[in-house]
Amino acid sequence: METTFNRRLFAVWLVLVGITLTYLWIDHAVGGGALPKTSSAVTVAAICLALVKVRIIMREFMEVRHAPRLLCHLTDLLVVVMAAALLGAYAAGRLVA
Amino acid sequence: MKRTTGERIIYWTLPVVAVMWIAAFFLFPGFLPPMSPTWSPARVAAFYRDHTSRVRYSMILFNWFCVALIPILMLIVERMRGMAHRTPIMRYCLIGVAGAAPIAFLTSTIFWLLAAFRPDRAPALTQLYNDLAWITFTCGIPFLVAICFFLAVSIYLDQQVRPVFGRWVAHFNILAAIALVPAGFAGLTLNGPFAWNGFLSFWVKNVVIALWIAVMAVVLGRAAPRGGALVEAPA
Amino acid sequence: MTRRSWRSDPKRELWLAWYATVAFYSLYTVVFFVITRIQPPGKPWYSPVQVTEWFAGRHDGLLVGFALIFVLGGLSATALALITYSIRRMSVSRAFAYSYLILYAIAAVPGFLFICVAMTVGAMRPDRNPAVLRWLYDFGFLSFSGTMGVFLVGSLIWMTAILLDDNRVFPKWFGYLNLCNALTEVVVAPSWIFHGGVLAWNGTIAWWINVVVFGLYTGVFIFLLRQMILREDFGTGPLPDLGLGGPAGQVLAEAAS
Amino acid sequence: MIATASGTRVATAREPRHVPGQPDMWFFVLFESLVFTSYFCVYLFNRARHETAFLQGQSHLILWLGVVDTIVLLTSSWAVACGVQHARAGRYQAARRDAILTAACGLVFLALKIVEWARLIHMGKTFTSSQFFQYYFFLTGIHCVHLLIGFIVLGVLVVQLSGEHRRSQVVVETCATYWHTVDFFWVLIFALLYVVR
Repeated sequence: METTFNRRLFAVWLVLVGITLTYLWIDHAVGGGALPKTSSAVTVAAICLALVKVRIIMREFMEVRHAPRLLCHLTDLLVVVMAAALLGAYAAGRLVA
Repeated sequence: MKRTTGERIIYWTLPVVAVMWIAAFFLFPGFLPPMSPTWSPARVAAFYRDHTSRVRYSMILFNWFCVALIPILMLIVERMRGMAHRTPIMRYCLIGVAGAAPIAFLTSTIFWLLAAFRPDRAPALTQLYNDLAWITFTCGIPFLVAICFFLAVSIYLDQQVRPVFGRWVAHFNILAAIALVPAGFAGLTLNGPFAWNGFLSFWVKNVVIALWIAVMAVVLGRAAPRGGALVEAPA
Repeated sequence: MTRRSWRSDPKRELWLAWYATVAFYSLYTVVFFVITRIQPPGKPWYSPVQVTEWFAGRHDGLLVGFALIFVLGGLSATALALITYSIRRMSVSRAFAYSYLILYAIAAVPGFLFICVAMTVGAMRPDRNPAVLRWLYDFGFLSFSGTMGVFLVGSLIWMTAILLDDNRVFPKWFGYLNLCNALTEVVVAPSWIFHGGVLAWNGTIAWWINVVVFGLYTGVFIFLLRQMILREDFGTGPLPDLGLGGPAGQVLAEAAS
Repeated sequence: MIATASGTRVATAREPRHVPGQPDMWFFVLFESLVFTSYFCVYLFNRARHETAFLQGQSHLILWLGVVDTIVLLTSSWAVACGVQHARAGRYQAARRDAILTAACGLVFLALKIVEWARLIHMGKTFTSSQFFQYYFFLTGIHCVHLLIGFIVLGVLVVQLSGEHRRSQVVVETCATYWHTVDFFWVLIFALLYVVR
């Protein structure tokens, strides 16, 4: 088993789980109990962390790391577009509210 | 067993279906003369109250037999195999509309039967069912037009010494398609030749459908299957 | 190009069907978006009185537009015939082709005939009881948007055939695009439940996003059907690539046939 | 360094660059991601307009259950990534075991989801009860449809790895790519439904 175990993938999994657990910490840090308060900081942080995870999954699990440059650029562009669209929609909604 | 086994049975179902259609047509009290779209809700409701049984039995007949035209259409599709076409596209076009045409008719019988199911309901609702039935019946022609059109194109493209159907059948189908067109506009007016009881939308349309079935029956009877052992031509 | 040479082109039926497909989808777009203005759809939360005003506001458009569909709607079968042909050209069972043919042949009645009938009946008597008019309004929009199963299963059948095919009739990515289109039929289902909001029949998700996906899908498949006809060699093996552009490929195909 | 069009391998010290699986699957990944992004945008826009109401709905969710969901799905992704590497090295037994492990994690995720839905519906929080739960059930539901399709994909993967004559590394990688997509969609949905405030 020693030779076939992929340390890099395990490390990636650990990082992803770590980020996921960070959410618990964020939630705990902000507090709120039964009726939590709204927070732009938490929202932006949650979205950004999720997109970091998406990029890690693409680069490592989906092996974009070894893919031709075009695919690397396309997936990076996707993450950027997602970030812009999600944060933009959130900001626009707050402006309208 | 040959590829043509049973085709003659399908062919001879046509007179039976025709008898049923004609019987149902005369049995339905709203066809001779066709009910007017200008009738008030009260009059429409009274019509279904007075003629409940005849509406029901005639429409049950149509409900049974309107889809019986599909085997005949499939027989035409089989004859099209003998046409000098490079691809089966035209046959697929015909199959694609052959099912929908009787289903549209079937839908209108459902509305008529619903109208007669509880004739004592509010007159406005009976009028609604009546309108739905007549519009589906009169305007539900897109697939009939398409059948004529596709058949005409198929015949025009069938360029061989002895075509499956004569060139005149294509011309006839084009004329039939054109004659059906006014019925599509029946919603635009409540009286005149375009209204659902008008000269164009009712008489021309239904006579053309009857004529089309008769003409196609004759040419279908004459067209012998190609490519296999010839069956002696009926009629 | 003389008439005779057009007649002797072995692809004439394919081209006729393709041009009829383009004509049908153009007509469909013009009727639904311009003449009847029934798309983007009316509001599902309208009161009976508002529905009456809605019908009054587009009385002529509805009647003329849907009359055009009543006359020419059967042309939709040409797209269906071409797609059936494309599946038959693949290295898969013909059962896929015939399933697709039957599914979409059935789909025509609930998919567009019902809305035409309901809206025509609604528009022809503007003085009808508003509550009854709203019944027709609901029937029209919901039968149009809510006829989901045939398109869902049809797309999945086409997808499976494309993914299994070895004859390269369609690129595999189009197979996956079929899955995206099938998923829009899942997304539209809540329009049967909501009277308002993003998932209603006019909602941002259930209508706008779906219509973009469907529009892209339709445009792409019409283009790919054209490519298929250009590449067709009437053989049974893999479809050749478009080596020297359209006309040259056609000459080659004619020489081969 | 870039693989040529025909995909011939260039012998260099580093791994040659190649697209994992069919490039066509990447079209799906990018296209479907854009579709999901549009759903998320609609959700975030409407959420930002009625933040307190959404937050009130959100307070009925259990954050740690979402965290467990996420970790289960991340684990399944990890397993299928390991499986791809095993298959590439020709260790098909190990790859098959990983594929089955992936499906098992997927099933656990599905079970957790059903439990969560049942709990909410039992509490009276349904598809139609509030704005937040409309989005919640829509997004988790459409993700669940992708997950169910994923089980079919994993079935293809297991069949590929089982039969000696069927094995195709391209198909293996294509299936894995689909599954990772299901995974990262959930990562986003989790952040947007459970964490944002």
